[in-house]
Amino acid sequence: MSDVQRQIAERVARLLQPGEIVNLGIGIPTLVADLLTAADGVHLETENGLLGVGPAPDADRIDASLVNAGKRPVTALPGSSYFSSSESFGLIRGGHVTTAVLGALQVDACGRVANWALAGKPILGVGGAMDLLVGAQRVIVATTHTAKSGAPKIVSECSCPLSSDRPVDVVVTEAATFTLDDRGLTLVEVAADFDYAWVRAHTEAAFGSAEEAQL
Amino acid sequence: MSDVQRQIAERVARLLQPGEIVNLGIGIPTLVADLLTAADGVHLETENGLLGVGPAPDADRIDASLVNAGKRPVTALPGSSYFSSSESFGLIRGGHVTTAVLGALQVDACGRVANWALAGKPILGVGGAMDLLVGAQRVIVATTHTAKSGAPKIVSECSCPLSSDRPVDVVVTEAATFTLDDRGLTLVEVAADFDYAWVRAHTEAAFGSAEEAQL
Amino acid sequence: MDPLSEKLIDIAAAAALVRRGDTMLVGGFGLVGKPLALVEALLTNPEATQLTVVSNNLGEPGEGLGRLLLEGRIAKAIGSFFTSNPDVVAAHGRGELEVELTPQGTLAEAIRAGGAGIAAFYTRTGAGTKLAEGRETRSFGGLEHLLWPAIRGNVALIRARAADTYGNLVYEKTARNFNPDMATAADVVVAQVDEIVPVGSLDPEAIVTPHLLVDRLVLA
Amino acid sequence: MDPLSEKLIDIAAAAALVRRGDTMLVGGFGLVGKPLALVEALLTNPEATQLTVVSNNLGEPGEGLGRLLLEGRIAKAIGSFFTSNPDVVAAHGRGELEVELTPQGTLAEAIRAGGAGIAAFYTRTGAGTKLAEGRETRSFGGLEHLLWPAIRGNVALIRARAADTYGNLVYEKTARNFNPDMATAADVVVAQVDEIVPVGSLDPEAIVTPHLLVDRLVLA
Repeated sequence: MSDVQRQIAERVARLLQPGEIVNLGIGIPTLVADLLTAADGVHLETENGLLGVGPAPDADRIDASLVNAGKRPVTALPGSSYFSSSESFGLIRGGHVTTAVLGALQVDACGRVANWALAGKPILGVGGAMDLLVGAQRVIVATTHTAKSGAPKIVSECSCPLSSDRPVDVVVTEAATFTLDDRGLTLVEVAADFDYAWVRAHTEAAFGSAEEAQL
Repeated sequence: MSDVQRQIAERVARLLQPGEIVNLGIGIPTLVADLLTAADGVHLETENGLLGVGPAPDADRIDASLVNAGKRPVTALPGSSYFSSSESFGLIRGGHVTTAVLGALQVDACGRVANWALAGKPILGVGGAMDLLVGAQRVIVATTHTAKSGAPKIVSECSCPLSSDRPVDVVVTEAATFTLDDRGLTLVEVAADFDYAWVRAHTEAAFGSAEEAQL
Repeated sequence: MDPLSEKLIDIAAAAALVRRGDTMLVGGFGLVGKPLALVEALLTNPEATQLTVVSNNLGEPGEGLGRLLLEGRIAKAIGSFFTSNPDVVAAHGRGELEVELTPQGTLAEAIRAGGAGIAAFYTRTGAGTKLAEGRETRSFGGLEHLLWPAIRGNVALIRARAADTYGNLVYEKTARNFNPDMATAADVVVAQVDEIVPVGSLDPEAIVTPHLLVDRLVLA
Repeated sequence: MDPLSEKLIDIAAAAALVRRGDTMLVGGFGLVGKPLALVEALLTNPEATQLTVVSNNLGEPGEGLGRLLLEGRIAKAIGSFFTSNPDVVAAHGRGELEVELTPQGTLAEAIRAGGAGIAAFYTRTGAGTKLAEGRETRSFGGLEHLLWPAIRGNVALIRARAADTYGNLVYEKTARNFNPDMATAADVVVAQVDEIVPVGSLDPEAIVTPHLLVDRLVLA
């Protein structure tokens, strides 16, 4: 994992509370798993049918019947359980997952996320992201602050198709953490290596700031 | 069980084929269980969550956690399995039960059954009968030919509330067996102690007769 | 952190979770799989009143939910079969108890839907009967179906055979019935269990209710 | 009568159950829990063509359903994630493959509905997105929901770890996935299993798919 990815994953991990049921999406969110220990008391759930996801196995202990939603080998911790796809998504849509951590192509000013399809391309994959977006009690987006092109990913309006009409709750990048409420985005933290001006310059969407409120 | 009840149950048992999944309703249908042996190859299912219902246990072997839909103690045979109520009725509504045997207050000329409520009384119980009526591949009604009052139970139109808009497939009484198709009731068998005239006189609904067709 | 320290509570604390006017899901089929200790503990909580109870039956006369009924705690019952308790028939006759009769399979499906984020569903069951009166209908494949809304509760009282210390549950034979469905469909889920075993001692392939659904455990 | 004698068939007989134009449900998540032997046996049945395949994915390039696709047997795919197989993207681009993209949870729920006698259901998933286009919507609790119809197949090919001789099934870890749902939702259900054990040797509390759902068993 790159330094930027690790920084984002670390910031997300700090937001998780003991006892939470957490679903980690593909990409940066998956990296959060490696930062958690049993002492954190977080239970990882994967939508292909397992509660109690453990760390990746050693190469010689891979079980072909035990994978996560990214189809990567995982282990199962004591106290884990398996379920069918309809049961698994019943748990997700029914609000029984405390926190979903998802990647994003873009997030708009209302906190709506686009994370499944590029603008103008044929749409041939969606997976479980839409279910997690409507069902999880809290959704944290974990994403780089800008695309590889340098373009902002937190934008006024998404050019990529939206994944849900439900706004997410938190957006975490390597530079900043935003929360969302009815008024839209609020900047609540700027990372050590960045400053407000950098965040302002690299964020297209309007946002308020807890700091501003104090000024 | 009375002789009449036994006669009805015996006639129903003869209609069951090896390999069938059979649900037996409360009342006369339950008696069919006692007439089946392992050699019949019939699997009994009960909607409170068990496939593989066995005979009633001896009094000293009753298990309070093992009952049928009539809340009577039963046993579970080898190869049985348990399921939740939503799973059980998914199996029933989804067409996975081959035959349901149900009691009836009345059956109308189209084969629609009334078996849950008396005319003009408050309706406070329905149970699983309506689910079985829409879901079972075949429904056999097992009922006395007339009510205790002597009134016919196979009538032109039910005075009691209907349990479903789906016609049943077979009606078995102590006197006769009727089948149903788009043309309505057809008398296909008269029991040894009865004759066509008796059946005619005690059946209010119009019916055709396989015998008549041959005359 | 020992997860058990959070979930395991005594029966009085469990009873105190039910509040005036709550919709309460109660597992069991008749008295089989009924969380009787939890239900009867509600008698000691005067706030457990004006309840809407969702349960297949309302107990037997003077037992379980039947006792709550006799104490005037239940305002409305949603279930499939109330005729087996004459006290229910009588209370309804006196206008003291509202009853919403639901076919057994539709009851189970509506509770499952409530727990699975399904707002409503179309079922054949009940089409063309008195239970269809006032309900929206729609034809699928030429057959009339009823639209049925999901059911959820403020609290669910369920019964299981055993829990592990995380709260994973397994059941006992036909005492399973409505319990796993109700475990999904309430804001607070309390499970009465016969036994609590260490994490890791239940077969992960055989756990019926995963621990994320269970908020509180009572050993009784 | 030995029930096994009816249900156990060889793989060629299983492949022959699929007919031209069938809708075929295929279990598995990627290749995990995929009945690969059954799928690849279809290559020997020329009638297994013009298929509509309902499966979360369409295999990997040249493996499983991916092979059927390359042989031109699949006319339409209903599933949630096809981008992992570039052959699917290419076939769709050439207009040779119709694709109906369904969110993974909605796919699972629609199959369950198909097997449980639920004609259609309302879900929040997909509301306000491109997948809502052309779909009926309705508001519940102030939130837009999509009406989604049930899915059924002519045949389902599933994979389980073990069957008993009645056809009761248990699965292996996350290889369970769509298999139990698909076992409920097709006219003919064929299970590829690693092992067949005597009736009575599976725990009745741990059987996931009861035998009434399973029509044919293939040991492979």
